[in-house]
Amino acid sequence: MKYSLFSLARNALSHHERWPRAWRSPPPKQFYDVVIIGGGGHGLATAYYLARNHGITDVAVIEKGYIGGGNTGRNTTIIRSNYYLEPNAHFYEHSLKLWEGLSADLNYNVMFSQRGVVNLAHSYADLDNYSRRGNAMRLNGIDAELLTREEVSGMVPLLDCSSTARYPIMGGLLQRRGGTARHDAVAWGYARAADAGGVDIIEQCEVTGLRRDGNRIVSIETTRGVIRAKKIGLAVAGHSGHIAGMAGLRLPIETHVLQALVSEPVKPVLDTVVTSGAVHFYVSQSDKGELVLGGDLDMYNSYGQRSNLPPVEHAVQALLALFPSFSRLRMLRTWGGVMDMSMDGSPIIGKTPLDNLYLDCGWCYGGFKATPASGWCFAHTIANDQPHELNAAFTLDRYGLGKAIDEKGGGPYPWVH
Amino acid sequence: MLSIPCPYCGPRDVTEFSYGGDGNVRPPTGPDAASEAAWSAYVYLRANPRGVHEELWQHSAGCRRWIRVTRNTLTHEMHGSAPARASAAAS
Amino acid sequence: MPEAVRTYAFDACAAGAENSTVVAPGVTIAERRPRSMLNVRGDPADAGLASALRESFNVTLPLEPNTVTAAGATRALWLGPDEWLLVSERHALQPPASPGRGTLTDLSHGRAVLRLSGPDVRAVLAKGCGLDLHPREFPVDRCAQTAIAKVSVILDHVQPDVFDLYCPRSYARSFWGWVTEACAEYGCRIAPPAS
Amino acid sequence: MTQRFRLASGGLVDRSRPCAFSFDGRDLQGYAGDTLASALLANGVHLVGRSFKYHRRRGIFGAGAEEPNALVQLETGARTEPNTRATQIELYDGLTAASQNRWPTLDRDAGAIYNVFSRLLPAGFYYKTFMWPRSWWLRYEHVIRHAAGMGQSPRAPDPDHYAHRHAHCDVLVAGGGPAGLTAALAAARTGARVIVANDDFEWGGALLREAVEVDGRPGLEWIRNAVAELATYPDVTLLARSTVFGYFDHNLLGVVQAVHPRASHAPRQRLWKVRAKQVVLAGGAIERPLVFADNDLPGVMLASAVSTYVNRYGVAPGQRAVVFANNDSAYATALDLHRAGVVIAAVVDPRLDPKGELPTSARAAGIEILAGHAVARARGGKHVESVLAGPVDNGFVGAAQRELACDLLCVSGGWSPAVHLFSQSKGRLRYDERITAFVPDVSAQAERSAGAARGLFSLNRCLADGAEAGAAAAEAAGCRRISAAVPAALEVADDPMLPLWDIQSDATRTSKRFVDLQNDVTARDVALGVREGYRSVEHLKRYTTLGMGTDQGKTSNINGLAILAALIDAQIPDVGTTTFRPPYTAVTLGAIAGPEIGAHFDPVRLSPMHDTHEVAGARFINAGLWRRPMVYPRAGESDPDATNREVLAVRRKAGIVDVSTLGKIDVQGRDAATFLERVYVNRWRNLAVGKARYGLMLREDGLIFDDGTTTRIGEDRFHMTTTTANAGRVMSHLEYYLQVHWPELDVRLTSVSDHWAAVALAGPESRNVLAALTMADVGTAALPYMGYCEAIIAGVPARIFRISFSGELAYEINVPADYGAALWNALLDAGRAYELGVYGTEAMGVLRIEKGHIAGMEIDGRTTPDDVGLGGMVAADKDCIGKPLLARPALRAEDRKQLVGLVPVDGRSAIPKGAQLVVDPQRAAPNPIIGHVTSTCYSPTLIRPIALALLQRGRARHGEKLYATSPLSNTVVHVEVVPHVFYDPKGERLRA
Ligand SMILES: Cc1cc2nc3c(=O)[nH]c(=O)nc-3n(C[C@H](O)[C@H](O)[C@H](O)COP(=O)(O)OP(=O)(O)OC[C@H]3O[C@@H](n4cnc5c(N)ncnc54)[C@H](O)[C@@H]3O)c2cc1C
Ligand SMILES: NC(=O)c1ccc[n+]([C@@H]2O[C@H](COP(=O)([O-])OP(=O)(O)OC[C@H]3O[C@@H](n4cnc5c(N)ncnc54)[C@H](O)[C@@H]3O)[C@@H](O)[C@H]2O)c1
Ligand SMILES: Cc1cc2nc3c(=O)[nH]c(=O)nc-3n(C[C@H](O)[C@H](O)[C@H](O)COP(=O)(O)O)c2cc1C
Ligand SMILES: [Zn+2]
Repeated sequence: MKYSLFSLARNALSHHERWPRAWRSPPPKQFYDVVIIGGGGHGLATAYYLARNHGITDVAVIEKGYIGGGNTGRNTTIIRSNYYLEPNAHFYEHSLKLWEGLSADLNYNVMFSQRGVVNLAHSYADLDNYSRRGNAMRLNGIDAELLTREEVSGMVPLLDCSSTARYPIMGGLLQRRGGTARHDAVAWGYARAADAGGVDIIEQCEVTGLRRDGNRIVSIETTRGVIRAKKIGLAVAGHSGHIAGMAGLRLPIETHVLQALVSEPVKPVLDTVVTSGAVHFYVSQSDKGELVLGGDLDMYNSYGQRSNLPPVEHAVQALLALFPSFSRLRMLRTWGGVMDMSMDGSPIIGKTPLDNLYLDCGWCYGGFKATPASGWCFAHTIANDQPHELNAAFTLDRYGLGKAIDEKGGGPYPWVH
Repeated sequence: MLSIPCPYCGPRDVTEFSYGGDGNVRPPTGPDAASEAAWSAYVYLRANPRGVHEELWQHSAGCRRWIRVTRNTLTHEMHGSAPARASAAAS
Repeated sequence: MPEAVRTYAFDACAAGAENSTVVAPGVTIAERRPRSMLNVRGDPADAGLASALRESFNVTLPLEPNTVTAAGATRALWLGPDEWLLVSERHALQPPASPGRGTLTDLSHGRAVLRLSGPDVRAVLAKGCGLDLHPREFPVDRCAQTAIAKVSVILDHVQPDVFDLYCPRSYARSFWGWVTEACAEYGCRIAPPAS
Repeated sequence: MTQRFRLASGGLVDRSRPCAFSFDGRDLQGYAGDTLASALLANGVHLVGRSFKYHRRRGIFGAGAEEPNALVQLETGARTEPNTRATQIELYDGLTAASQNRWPTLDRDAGAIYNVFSRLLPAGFYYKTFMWPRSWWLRYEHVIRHAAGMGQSPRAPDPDHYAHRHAHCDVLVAGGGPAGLTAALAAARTGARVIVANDDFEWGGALLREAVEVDGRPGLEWIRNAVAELATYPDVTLLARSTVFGYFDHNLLGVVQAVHPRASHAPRQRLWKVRAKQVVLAGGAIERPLVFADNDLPGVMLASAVSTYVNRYGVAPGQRAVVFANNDSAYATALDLHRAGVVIAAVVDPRLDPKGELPTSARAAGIEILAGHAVARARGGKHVESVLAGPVDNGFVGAAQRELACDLLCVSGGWSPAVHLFSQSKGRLRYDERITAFVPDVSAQAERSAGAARGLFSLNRCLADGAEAGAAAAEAAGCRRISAAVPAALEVADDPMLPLWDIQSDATRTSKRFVDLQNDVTARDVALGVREGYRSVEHLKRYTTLGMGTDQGKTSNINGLAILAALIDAQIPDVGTTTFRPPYTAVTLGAIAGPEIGAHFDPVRLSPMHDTHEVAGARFINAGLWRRPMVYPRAGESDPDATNREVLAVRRKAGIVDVSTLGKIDVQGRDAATFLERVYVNRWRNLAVGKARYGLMLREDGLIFDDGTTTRIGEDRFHMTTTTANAGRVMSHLEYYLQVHWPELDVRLTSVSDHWAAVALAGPESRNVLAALTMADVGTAALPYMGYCEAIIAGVPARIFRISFSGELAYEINVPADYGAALWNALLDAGRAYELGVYGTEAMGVLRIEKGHIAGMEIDGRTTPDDVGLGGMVAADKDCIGKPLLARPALRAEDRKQLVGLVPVDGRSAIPKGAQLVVDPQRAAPNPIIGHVTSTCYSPTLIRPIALALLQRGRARHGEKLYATSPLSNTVVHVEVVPHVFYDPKGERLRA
C-alpha cells in the first residue's frame, strides 16, 4: 500500500486496522544469489539498490537482532558532505544527493531535514583549516560557506560567542544542505522498499560461522540454519573484524564504542546542527525536542555496547562550554554504539582476497550519512564484481600500498580518527 | 568507567591511562624485516577480538609505565596486567 | 650584575593572602616553595646510586610504589619503578658527581606546589581525584601521581590532613583557580607562601 | 479556602511551617515536608499539564520518580527548569511553577485540536505523509517541532554551580526504604565503609506510606532510629535527595545529590562517582497502572501514590473513591482512605474471590468489593466523575456495567521491581510468573538486590532480606560478619494477583486506552505497530515511542510488553524488555558536567613570562592548551601593522619571542645516541658534544610525525625539543619504544618542558644584546651556528643554543622557569640600545614562512620528508621508525604534492588562506585541484604577499603560473610557483 496523506485518511476510517506489514518476515531459504550480512542501514540499502539498480532480487539480508538495531539505530543522525579529500568528497556528496530524494524514492518519510550543519572554528588555525576544506568542497561542487562569529551567533543564538569563552567562537564552516534524518525510518524505509523489490529480510538470525573452501565462502552458518549464496556482502559495522575472522581474514579495523546521549525534550531552541572539532562534540535538536549529543570514543577496543561515564561527562562539558544556558536541562538516556574504526578514518567498500566475499566497513563516526551511497556503491560492486568509480579508492589493500585516505592526518591509530 | 590494574600503582581509573592498542604487534625482525607486507601488517592489522584481548596502556597520568593488560572487550572483565617490558623481553 | 629576580608560579594568585580572614576554614591553601626538586632515574638495585644518594642527601629511596621516605627536610617520592622525586625544602640538592648508573635531573622549576590542609581537605581533593584517600588507604607518607581536573598532579600526604600537590608549572594558575573554587564551599583560608 | 483536601492531622508535613507557592499564577499554600504534588492536591488541584501529542488534560498520577504526567516548568528566568516532576519537588516558600505544553492556558489549550484529529495521527503517521511536495518537509517539520517538545529551555546562563565527588566504599546501598536501611545497618555494624543513597528527602521508602509497625513500634519511629544509628558510624555516608542514576563498568555508580540546605558557595547538586566493592540494590518496586478506556483522566491515580498522599502528606486526593486493583496491595489504600474519611464507592477487583487479609479487613470495614469486575471506562470532563465497571471475562467487560460516581480512581495493576540499575550492570533478568514481573536473576557485577527490588513485597521479608544482603555484601567486601537482631513486622497473608493487561469493552473503539501516559501511546498504537510488523519490542518502542519519555516508561513498560506478547501470541519473557540504560531518572546536565565548564573546561597553560606579556599589551591566542602572545600591538596599531613592525625589527635589529611552549626532553644514558638514531630519520651518533641538529621523526606509517632541534649537551645526554603541539605525544611515543620494544637500551627520558623557560633572541644585533648580558664568549668562533654552550646570563645559569627559526643570527636561551621573567626583562633592558623588539607567534610565523621552514600546516600528517623538501635528511645507511613503510611506491610517486613557494603575479594581491590551486579557476565543478596553500602571509621583508603550498609535482613547476582560488571568499589570485625559501636561501644570515 502506497503511503500518502490519502491512504492515511482512508485507513483512519477503518481505524487503521488494514495497514499491511511494512516488510515480510519470511523464513530463510537455503540458497540466495546474494546474502548481505547485517541489517543496518548499509545492508538494507545495499539490498534495495541490488534490486532497484541491478535487478538482482534473489537477495537476503540477515540480521542477528532487529533491523536498524546497530549503529543505524544509535547514531546522532548528522548528514553532511563537507569532506576535504576527493574520494570522500565525491562519495559523500553523492550520498547527500540521494538523501535529498530518499523519502520520495522509498515512499517512506525519513524526515531528512536540511537544517544546516555548522563546524565551529575556535582559533585562527581552525579558520585556516576550514577555509582549506570549504574551498576544496566548493571546487568539488559542494556547498560551503565560511561564517563570521556574528553570523554563527545569528544562526545559533544560545551559543556563547563571547571572546572570554575557553574556546571562543571565531566563525564557522556551514553546509546548509546538511542536516539530520530520522535514523530508524531509514532502516525501515529501506527494508520496506527492498522487501517490495523481492528481498528477504531475515531478523533474529545470527551468523555464527563462514565455511570456507579455498578462496570461496561456501556456506553461511546461522542460528536459523545453513544458508548458501553465490555472493556474500558483509555490512556489520563494529562486528566486521569478528565476522571477517570467521572467514580467516584480519582487517585493518578496530572496534571501539562511541557514546551518545539525549536530553529531555524541550520546545525548539536549536535549529542548526552544531559541531566542534576542537572539543570533539556535536549536537542537534530532534523533532521530538531532545538535544541529541555525541562525543568521543571510549578510546579502547570494546564491544560492550553500553554507556560509560567519562565520555558522557566530556560531551556534556563541551555542550555547556558552548551553550551555558543548557545546564539545567536533564540527561534522559545514554547509550553506546559499536564502531568500525578504520586505520585512516575512511571506509572500506570493495572486494576481499576471497572471490565471493565483499566488504563494507570502516565507517567510524560517519557512516549514517553514507547509508544511501554506501548501499549504492556496494550493490554496484557486488553486482559487477568491480567497484563503482565512487568507491574505487576505498579498497582494502590501500593501506599496504600507502594510499590511506586520512582526512585528519591522524595516522594508523584508529582511536584518534 | 574502567578500573585498570597498574602492576605498580594498583587499580586506577581509566582516565589516568592512555591506550596503546593490540599488545602483540612487534616490528618485523629477521627475514621479515625486509618485507613491506610484514611491515604493513605490523602497522595496519591489529587483533580485534570480541573477547579476551591483550593490550597496551600507558599509565600516563601516573607512573608513566607502559603496561600490558588482558581484558575482555565484551564484558570488560580484567584478567590481569603486567609491565609491558617484561613480556617484551621474554619474547 | 644584579641578582636575578625569581618569580613563582603562584605569585599573582596568592597576592593578598595575608588578608585572608576566613574563620574556622575547612581548608587552608598555602603555596610551598621547595628549594630543590631532583628527578632520580635508575635501577633500584643499583648500589652505586643508593650509596650516592645516601651520602649526598642522606636519603633512601622508597621501593614500595606510591610511598615516601623522609629524611630531615628532604622527601623522596616514589614516582615509578625506576623514578623518584627528591624534594628539599631548604637545601639546593647538588647532583652527586657519580650517581652510580642513575641519572639525576634538576626539575626545581618544573612544578609548583600547593599545600592543602584542614578538616575538609579530603573532601576537596575528592572533587577531582579518583584515588581512595581514606586514611587507612592513603596514610601519611603515601604519594601518588594522578590527574585532578585534567592536570597531572603528584599528591603527597605529608602529615595527617596535610597534602602537598605538585602540578606542572605551566598549569599552576589554572589549577589554582580550580582548587580555590573547589575549596570555597568549605570556607578557605589562603596562607602566605612558605619557602 | 486553601488546603481543602488537607487532613486535620497526620503525615510528616510540618503544619507550623507554611510555604506559599504559586502554580500557573495562582497563589497557594502548602507545608514544609510537602512535595509540589502533595501541596497541589491539598489545594484540590489535580490538573497539572497537557499530554505530549494529543494535548489531553493530565493530572498527578504517582507520588515519586515514576510520575509520567505531572511535569511542570519550575521557576522562571535563569533558574527555570522544564519537565520537573511535581512529585519530587520538595516544596519551599516562594516556589513558582507553571504547567507545560499548552497555549494559551492549561484549561483552554489550542493544542487540544490534535485530540480531535487524533484519528489521522496514529503511531508513525509522519512516516507515511509529508513527502510531497519534496521541498516542503522543512515547513511541515516546523509545525511538528513546535507542537512537540515539552517545557522551555532556560535561555540565560545558570547562576548555580555543580560539584563532583569521587568516593570509595565497601558497600553502596541504593535505596533508603526498609530493605535499604536494614542493609546499611547490617553492613555498617561490621565496620564496613558504607554509602547509602535515597532519592527522596525523607528516609523510609514505602514505609512512609504504610500504616504499619516494625518491632511493635510505629514504622516511622523505626526509620528514625535506624537513620540515627547509621549517623553514628564515622564510615557511613548518608545521602538523602540522592539518586543512584547509573551503574557503570567495574562497579562504578553515579549518584546525583541535591545539596540541601544550600550554604553560600555550596553547589546546587553534587555528582558522586562511587567505586564500590559491593552494591546492594534496594530501590523498591513501582506500581503498574491498568489499561482501560480513558484511563488518563485527572483523578485517576496509582493506589500506592494515594496512600502516600494520605499517610505521608496528610492529603486526601478526593472525597469519593473507587479502587480498581488486581492484587491485594491496593486494599491497603482503600483502608487508608476509609480511615481518612474518604468514601469508598467500591473496590473493583477482577479476581473472583479475593480473600487475603487486606480484602478481608476491607470487607470488615464495610467496603464494597466488586469481585470478578473490572473498570471498563473512566468518565468525566476535566476530572474523573464516575467509572463504568462490570464483570470481566478474559479481559473483556460486557455491556452489564454499573456506573460508580467518584472523584478519585485508585488503580493498581501489580508491581514491577525496580530492576533498572541491576539491568544497567548487565545482570540477567528472570520473569517471575507469581508477580508477573521481571526480577534480578544472574549478576554480572559485584551486587545483590534486596527487598521489593527483587520481588519481595512483604515488609517483614524486605526487612530480613535487606539485613542479609547488607551483611553478605560487607562480608564479600572483606569485613567480618556479625550477628545482629533483624527487625520484624507482621506477615500479611495475601492472595495471588490476577494479570489483566488490556481491558476491552464496547468503549474500545471510541476511546483511548493509554499504555504510556507521557508519550500518548495507546493500546491501539501497540496493535498498529504489531500489524505493520514492528514486532520486536525494540521496534515497537521506536515506532510508537512507548517508554521513551522523561519517565522512561516506568509505569508503562510491562503493560506494553504484555499487550505486545498477547498480540503476537508469545510469552512475556520471550518478548523481553527493552534495554535499561542510565540514567535511572534524568540527571541535570550541569551536574554531569560538574565544575569543568567555562574557564575550567580545559586547563590553560601559561609560560613563565606570561605576566610580562600581559603588561606589554600582548594579544593572546590559544595554541592547544597554551595561551601565547600572538602580537603586541601599540596604541592605535592594527594587528597586521604590528606584525610587520615586529618582523622588521628582527630582520633589521633584533627581537625576542617566548618559545617556552616547546616540548623539551632530557635524553640520558649510554645508548642515547643509538636511541636517537632509531627515532629520527637522520644521523646522531656523529654529532659532537656541544652541537645541535635539526631532526625529523616519522610515524610508523612513514609520514612525518614531528620535528625539532636536538642538542648533544654531554656524551650521553641530549636535549631534545619537540613542537608545542606534539610535546606530549612525542614523549609517549618515545617511552613506548623504550619500554616496550627496546628495553635493552640504556636511555632515560625526563620531560623538562616546564622546568625551562625559553626565549629566542633573533636578528643581526642579537649577539650584541647577548654579549651585554654575559661574560661568556658568544662570538661566532666560540658559539657557531648550531653550537651550544652553558653560561650565566643576567645572573642566571642558562643554556644557549645557537639555532634559528627566523633565518637570522639567533639564539635560543633556556633558563630555569622561575627566572624566565628576569631573563626576558634583562634582554629588554640590554636590547634597548639595539632597538630590540618583542614579537609574537604571528611575526614568528611570517619569519618562518619567509625562510621556508615547515610547521603544522605543512606537516599535517599526510606528508613525507621528500614532500616538504627534506628527503635528503633520511639517512640511507640506517633504519629508523617509519622508514620501512616510507619506501612504499605511493609515498614516492611522481605526482605527490611537494612544497613550493607562491608569489602573486601582480606582486600585491594577498594569497587567501586555505586557497586551492587550480589551472583554470573558471572551470565548472568539479574543478581538479592540484595543490593547496598551506601558509600565507604578507612579507614585510620582501614587500609583497608570499605563501607556501603543496603542489603536485611542485618542484618541477617552479616558474609556472597557476591560480590560488578561494570560492569561500570569492577571490582568485594569479600566482607564480617559486622555490619555497624566499629569504636568504643560502643561509648566510643565520651563520653570521
Ligand atoms: C553514537 C554514534 C553516533 C554517530 N553519529 C553519526 C552521525 O552523526 N552521522 C553519521 O553519519 N554517522 C554517525 N555514526 C556512525 C553510523 O551510525 C554508522 O557508521 C552507520 O550507522 C553504520 O551503519 P551500518 O549499516 O554499517 O551498521 P549497523 O547499523 O551497525 O548495522 C550492522 C548490523 O549487523 C548486524 N550484525 C552484526 N553481527 C552480525 C551477525 N553475526 N549476524 C547477523 N547480523 C549481524 C548488527 O546487529 C547490526 O544491525 C554514529 C555512530 C554512533 C555509535
Ligand atoms: N504490598 C505490596 O504488594 C507491596 C509491593 C511493593 C512494595 N511493598 C512495600 O514496599 C516496601 C519495600 O521495601 P524496599 O526497601 O524494598 O523498597 P522501598 O520502596 O520501601 O524503598 C526504596 C527506596 O529507594 C528509593 N530509590 C529507588 N530507586 C533509587 C535510586 N536509583 N537511587 C536512590 N534511591 C532510590 C526510593 O525512593 C525508596 O525510598 C515494603 O514496605 C513492602 O511492604 C509492598
Ligand atoms: C537520534 C536519537 C534520538 C533518541 N531519542 C530518544 C528519546 O527521545 N527518548 C529515549 O528514551 N531514547 C531516545 N533515543 C535512544 C534510544 O532509546 C536507544 O537508547 C538507542 O537507540 C540505543 O538503543 P538501546 O538503548 O536499545 O541499546 C534516541 C536515539 C537516537 C539515536
Ligand atoms: Zn602506574
